[in-house]
Amino acid sequence: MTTTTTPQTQQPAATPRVSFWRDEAKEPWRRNLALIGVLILLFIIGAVIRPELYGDPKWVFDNMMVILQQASAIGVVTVGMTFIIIGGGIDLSVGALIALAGVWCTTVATQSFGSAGMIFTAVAVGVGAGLVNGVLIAYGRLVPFIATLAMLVAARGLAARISGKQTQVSTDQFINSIASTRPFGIPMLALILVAVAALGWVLLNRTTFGRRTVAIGGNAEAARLAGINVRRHTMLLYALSGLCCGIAAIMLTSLATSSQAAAAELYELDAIAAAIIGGTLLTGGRGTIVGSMIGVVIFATITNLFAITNTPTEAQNMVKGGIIVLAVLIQQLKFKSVKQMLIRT
Amino acid sequence: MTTTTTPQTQQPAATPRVSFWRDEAKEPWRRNLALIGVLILLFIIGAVIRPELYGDPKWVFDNMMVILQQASAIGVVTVGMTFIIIGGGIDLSVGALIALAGVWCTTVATQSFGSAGMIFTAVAVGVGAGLVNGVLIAYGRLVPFIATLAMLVAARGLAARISGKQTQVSTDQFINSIASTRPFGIPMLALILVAVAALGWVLLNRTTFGRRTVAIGGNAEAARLAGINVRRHTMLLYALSGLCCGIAAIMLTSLATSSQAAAAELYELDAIAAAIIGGTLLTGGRGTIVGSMIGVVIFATITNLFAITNTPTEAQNMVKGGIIVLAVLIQQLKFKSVKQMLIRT
Amino acid sequence: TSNETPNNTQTKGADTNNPNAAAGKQVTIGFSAPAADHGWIAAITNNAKAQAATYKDVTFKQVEAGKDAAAQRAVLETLIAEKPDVIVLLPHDGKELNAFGLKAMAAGIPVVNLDRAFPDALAYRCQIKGDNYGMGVAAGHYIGKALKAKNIASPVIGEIAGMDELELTQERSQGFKAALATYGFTVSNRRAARFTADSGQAEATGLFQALNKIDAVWNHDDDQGIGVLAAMNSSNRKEFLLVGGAGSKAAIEAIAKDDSPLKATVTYSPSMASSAISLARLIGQSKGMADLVELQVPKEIILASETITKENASTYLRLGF
Amino acid sequence: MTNENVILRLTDVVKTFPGVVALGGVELEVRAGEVHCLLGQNGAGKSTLIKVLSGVHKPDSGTVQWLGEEVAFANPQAAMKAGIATIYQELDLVEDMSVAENVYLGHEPRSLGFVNRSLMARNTSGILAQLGHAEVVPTRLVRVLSSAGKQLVSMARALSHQAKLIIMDEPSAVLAHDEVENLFRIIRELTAQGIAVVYISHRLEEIREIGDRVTVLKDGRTSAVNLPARTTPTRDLVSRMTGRTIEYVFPPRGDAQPGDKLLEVKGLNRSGEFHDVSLSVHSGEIVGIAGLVGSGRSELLETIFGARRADSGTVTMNGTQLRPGSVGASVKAGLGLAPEERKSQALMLGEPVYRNMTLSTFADLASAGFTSTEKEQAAALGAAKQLDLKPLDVRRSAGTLSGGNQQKVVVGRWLLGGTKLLILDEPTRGVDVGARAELYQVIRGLTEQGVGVLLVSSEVPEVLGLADRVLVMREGRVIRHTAAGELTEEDVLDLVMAGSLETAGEEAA
Ligand SMILES: Nc1ncnc2c1ncn2[C@@H]1O[C@H](COP(=O)(O)OP(=O)(O)OP(=O)(O)O)[C@@H](O)[C@H]1O
Ligand SMILES: Nc1ncnc2c1ncn2[C@@H]1O[C@H](COP(=O)(O)OP(=O)(O)OP(=O)(O)O)[C@@H](O)[C@H]1O
Ligand SMILES: [Mg+2]
Ligand SMILES: [Mg+2]
Repeated sequence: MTTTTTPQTQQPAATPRVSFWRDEAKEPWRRNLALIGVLILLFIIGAVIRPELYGDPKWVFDNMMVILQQASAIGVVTVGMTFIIIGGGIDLSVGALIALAGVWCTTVATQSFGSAGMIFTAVAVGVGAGLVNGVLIAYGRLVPFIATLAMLVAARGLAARISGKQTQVSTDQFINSIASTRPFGIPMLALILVAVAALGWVLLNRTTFGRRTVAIGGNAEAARLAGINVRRHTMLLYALSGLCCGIAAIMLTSLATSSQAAAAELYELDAIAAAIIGGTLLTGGRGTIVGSMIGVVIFATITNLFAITNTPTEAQNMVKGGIIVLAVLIQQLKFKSVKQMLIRT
Repeated sequence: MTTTTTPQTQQPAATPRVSFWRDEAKEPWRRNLALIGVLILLFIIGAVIRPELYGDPKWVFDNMMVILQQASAIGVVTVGMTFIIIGGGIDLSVGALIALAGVWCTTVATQSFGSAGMIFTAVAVGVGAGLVNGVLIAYGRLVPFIATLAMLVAARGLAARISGKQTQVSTDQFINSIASTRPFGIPMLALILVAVAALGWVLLNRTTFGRRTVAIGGNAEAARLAGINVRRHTMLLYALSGLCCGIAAIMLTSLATSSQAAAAELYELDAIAAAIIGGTLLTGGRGTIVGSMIGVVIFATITNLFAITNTPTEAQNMVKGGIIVLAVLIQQLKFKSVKQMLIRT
Repeated sequence: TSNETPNNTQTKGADTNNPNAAAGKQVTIGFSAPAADHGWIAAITNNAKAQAATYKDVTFKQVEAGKDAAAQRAVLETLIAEKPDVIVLLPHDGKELNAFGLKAMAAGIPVVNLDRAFPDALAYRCQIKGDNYGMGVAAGHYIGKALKAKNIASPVIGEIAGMDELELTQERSQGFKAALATYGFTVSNRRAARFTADSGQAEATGLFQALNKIDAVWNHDDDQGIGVLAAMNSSNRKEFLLVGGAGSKAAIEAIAKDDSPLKATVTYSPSMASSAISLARLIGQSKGMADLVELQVPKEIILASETITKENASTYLRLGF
Repeated sequence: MTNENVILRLTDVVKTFPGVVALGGVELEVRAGEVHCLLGQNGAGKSTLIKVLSGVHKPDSGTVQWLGEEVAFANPQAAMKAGIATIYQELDLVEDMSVAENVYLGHEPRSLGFVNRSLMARNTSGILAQLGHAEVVPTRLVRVLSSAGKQLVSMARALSHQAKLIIMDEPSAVLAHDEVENLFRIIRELTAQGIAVVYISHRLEEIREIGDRVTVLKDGRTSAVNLPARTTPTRDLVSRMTGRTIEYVFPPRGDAQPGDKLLEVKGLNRSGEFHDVSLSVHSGEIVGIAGLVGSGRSELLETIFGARRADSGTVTMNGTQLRPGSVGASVKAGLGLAPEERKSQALMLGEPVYRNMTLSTFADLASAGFTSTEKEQAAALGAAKQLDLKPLDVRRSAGTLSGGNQQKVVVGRWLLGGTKLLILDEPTRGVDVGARAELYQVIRGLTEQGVGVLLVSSEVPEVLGLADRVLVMREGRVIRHTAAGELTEEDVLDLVMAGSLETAGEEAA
């Protein structure tokens, strides 16, 4: 690349070679790097407070696996949530859908159909409820916030009715064993999360479905004028989120060997927060699966750190609030362009 | 369309007289009418199920007053929330701020300063925490969702620490008596709500503060280029919301003659939902105080109806979800222009 | 009540006549209970702490449980790794944490299961719990007898329950219903609050709107009862008989004073946490309960729900929280 | 008239919006291989008409015949499938997607269900090369492109469909002189292949250069058809559009000497945007800045106004230095900016016109913090009349106005209140001929009241005709500074393109 600037005036779109630190297309990478910095910071804090634990490499590996395992269900939900938010929506019903799918698949009747029947039920309930959300939003033209809030309330009610407000114990050996299986020393649930996230990444970045999601969230009118069926796509997005809830319900049931109507409380807030911390724009059109996953892992690591350092609950809350603010601020302070980005949002 | 009417083709500029049902400036009125229709529907449902109660005019009046009283704290918060959302933001911390202001003003130390001291403390805590939100969002450039979520978590933690996780009983006679006072047969708390809402209405519709709020929510960049100090105003908006939380904290303390860290649970969702049902655009720039207040009253009426009809909890949830969807759908089905509005959002 | 740190706790200090009082082998007790967001749970944690502090031979190791069963499971994993002698555990949900109990027992750590029961007997060494069903029964009998005494044929009875999604709430309501049924009475209106004063106020207000005249109300929880009393004051409804639940100090005092409709409360005492610590110590030291013939601590202890009335309030004031 | 090569025929098309008859009976006939120009004032219904054509709006009545068959496109996709591609007036791109993704949005090449990204990039490169911009990288995000770059992407999208008819709604509005030449080259290539083009522009000279036939719309009805584009006298065209006979004239410059120095800019710098710019504006004077798109003029204006913070340099107003980076201080000092991007930078589309107009003055019209709707509406109505806003109803929401009328609202904002120095960035973009003349009158009238004006326009005749003094910018530097009378359009074009022409020559060699 020579120094002449002339072609720029002639050709307004010319690309000067830009460094990694200034290239706008690399901005998500830079954010993710900053988030990984936050993770390292959390690790260091842990190591300072409990050096005897963090000094043991086996424990450290083991602890990482525990973190991944604990992050798995919420992680799967966050994959769906990332799609929803990128597509310009919001889904407040995810926690309730997990609870509903969970109690539905652990009713005595369903359990009698065996593991496959349970998994099928959970997924079907999730997708079905997600479709209801999608139809209300895309065709009923409800604001996503209201439609999914209504679903939240209704699904928790239905879950309470189905479960008779009792915790339902899963007697299915296969389902219960998922959480305790550790192929190659890695928890099965963590592997499922990685698989779902990888599929999500491909879907978002390499398929028309993903590209259309970005287009609808970025400029719904442009997408419509370009011939995209915005309504149908929006509906499918909520079904996808419901699917993720169904999968997460199985994972959570396996972890707790049971389900209840009050399960997965406030998962919606955690999932949304993880996605936003991971760089997803709440107004739609921008976001990455990788960022969201790092966001989820940060939250799980914070919880883990609290357990390890035995922080009292009320202090946990205060510290957690601080860390959330810090994580976002760090991304901003380091990289000027990120800052500009946020002004505009 | 028949043969052309000359004046129209000649002067498209002239305003053809449009009926109330088609005039776009009257759209908020039409929405509010639809919402009042929903209220009447709820009343009819009640009258059908418990005719003996609804047949008694004294009881009906009394019950309306009770509904207003129960709606009062959340109503005050919703006034603040309406400003925030119109200004293009969101405040997830309102419930937590009520709890924080409530337990802070009912500590033994504060109660020793008497009623005025308690009221001052609650208001100061609310405004202070709101300012923190505002500074983080306006100057720290955090996304409102994240900043106020962090505040939610942190404020609940702080409230738990201050209260020692115990319910704190208010021994202040004046504060406790507010809720039981009924000048002219109207509950004091309802009067406070009406006063706050009226002030909010004036502030939004008749002052430069309100105009700036609408402008910033409608197009922040345009507001900035027109010379409005967008950052300072944004900060003030969150302080205003904090102020409303402080007032609501006093009201709730008076109602329950006590405070605790878990109080005002999920008020944020109710306030946001009431505002949206009342026609406030979640993306900012549009909304009315009257609509929000009707939204609040609808929610309180639903709760009241559940009590009167002895609906079990789980059925409550399902029905509530349905009513929320219905309320929004009714607004859309009746009035075509509303429909178009929502497509564009 | 005795004691320093968290004030207002229920403990039993060393009784010199008790052979178990003598200091024995040093015992480390791990303890976990859900995060306190209301009085009863806060009292549980405070009692456990205070009771442990009365023993010179006990090291108390509390871990915070976080906001749900999943979070509690995560901290318990770290607790096992630290190998305490005994674990006292009040789980978020007995069924959800059953697997943890099994794991700890398998690792050779005896578990004292506090209040919320593990369904699997292999998951605990000893279970000490309140009797939720019995609590409802006690409240039902008190109300039933009182109304029969007043000769009310078909009384209007209200119920303000706690968080409805918890099994314990369901059990309490079932007990209440069953006991009332023996008098031929039924609940006219049942509202579920959230164990907080503001929700208690809201639900009580709704109840008063629904029922023009009420003969008796059972409120499951004395903490939310603060709100119920506030609602009664502001809407001027005092025609009925109110029975509380759990047994808070304020409630017991009010009953003793007898100047409000609150005539009784049925206990569900957080003192069980203190007892659980005592039992854990004995298990850790392989001792039995001195008054029993058995050489070891029994497998299961269920507290009876007692009815506190004006007559016996003074004796119970000590156990109020 | 022969029917054989008529590919599109509209008969009596009517389309109404609540309170407005946007189209009140339109006829249009387009032949294969022609450039068919649509002329009409702001709000005449041009954009609405093409939205009907491209399936965005459904007509209330009337017929659309496409390739001899009556059609009713249910959605944009159907129109596209049938071979009608559209470049909309408001750029409809997704900012956070790449150039290639935007071009192929909705019809991505796929293999095995996955987007074939290399094929997509290759095809996009091909189309961009055909458009004369091979240097644009298909993987670049659209967000960072200039307006002209974005226009290019819209164009590439239209070309990526195998269209028989391409509709262009004011494509040249954001283009500079040389870019317009390039656009015309492409249009000629298209028509040579038998593709028809419907071309909308407010610049009559463009219509003369590229058009074949003209249809004129007035107040939602066809007022003239089948006019030859090259030969119909301007007077004729204008009178059919407006019902009056004004022409494209600039008001005469007053004799009055410019007054005191109002604005003084010294050594202003912002890295990567402009360098060492110094200029001054006196009261009663219009200073114009000419230059190519992307020469950094918008950034310069925004920096002077305080909307961006300068790296170095000072801005002085009336002798007092302005606080850098503070719009509020600038507005207080009497500056006003009508920005370039009306939708994203200037308008609250959901709010009524009068509130948009009083956005920077409502606080002054308020008493003790209480706003006055009456005063605001009266003030806004005055400005609206001055600018010939259509419809003349300041209570309508700004979003329902046509593009050109929205622009008038933006300019109108600074006619209210005590603006002493008005900064105008492309004030006539999308404004029709008649309104343009009125806008010029208004601007000139302001200077007679002592207001100074700093004007940026990509239309060189406008800068030369309106301004008293002219600055020419290239690559972020001021390269010429003289009185307007001393320059001709050719001089300016030579100046701004000199550098690039040289390099272009070198590259060709
Ligand atoms: N969505 C809408 N709602 C209400 N009125 C509308 C809407 N869209 C257009 N109009 C009205 O229809 C009329 C025609 O507008 P249109 O955009 O077609 O004009 P135009 O000829 O393209 O003008 P310009 O040259 O300014 O772009 C205008 O009066 C406009 O206000
Ligand atoms: N957000 C952005 N990010 C990166 N580059 C940008 C951005 N906005 C503008 N540019 C570049 O800055 C340069 C100056 O653009 P600018 O729009 O100021 O030119 P201009 O002279 O005002 O032209 P116009 O006539 O289009 O307004 C261009 O090369 C443009 O591509
Ligand atoms: Mg147009
Ligand atoms: Mg520009």
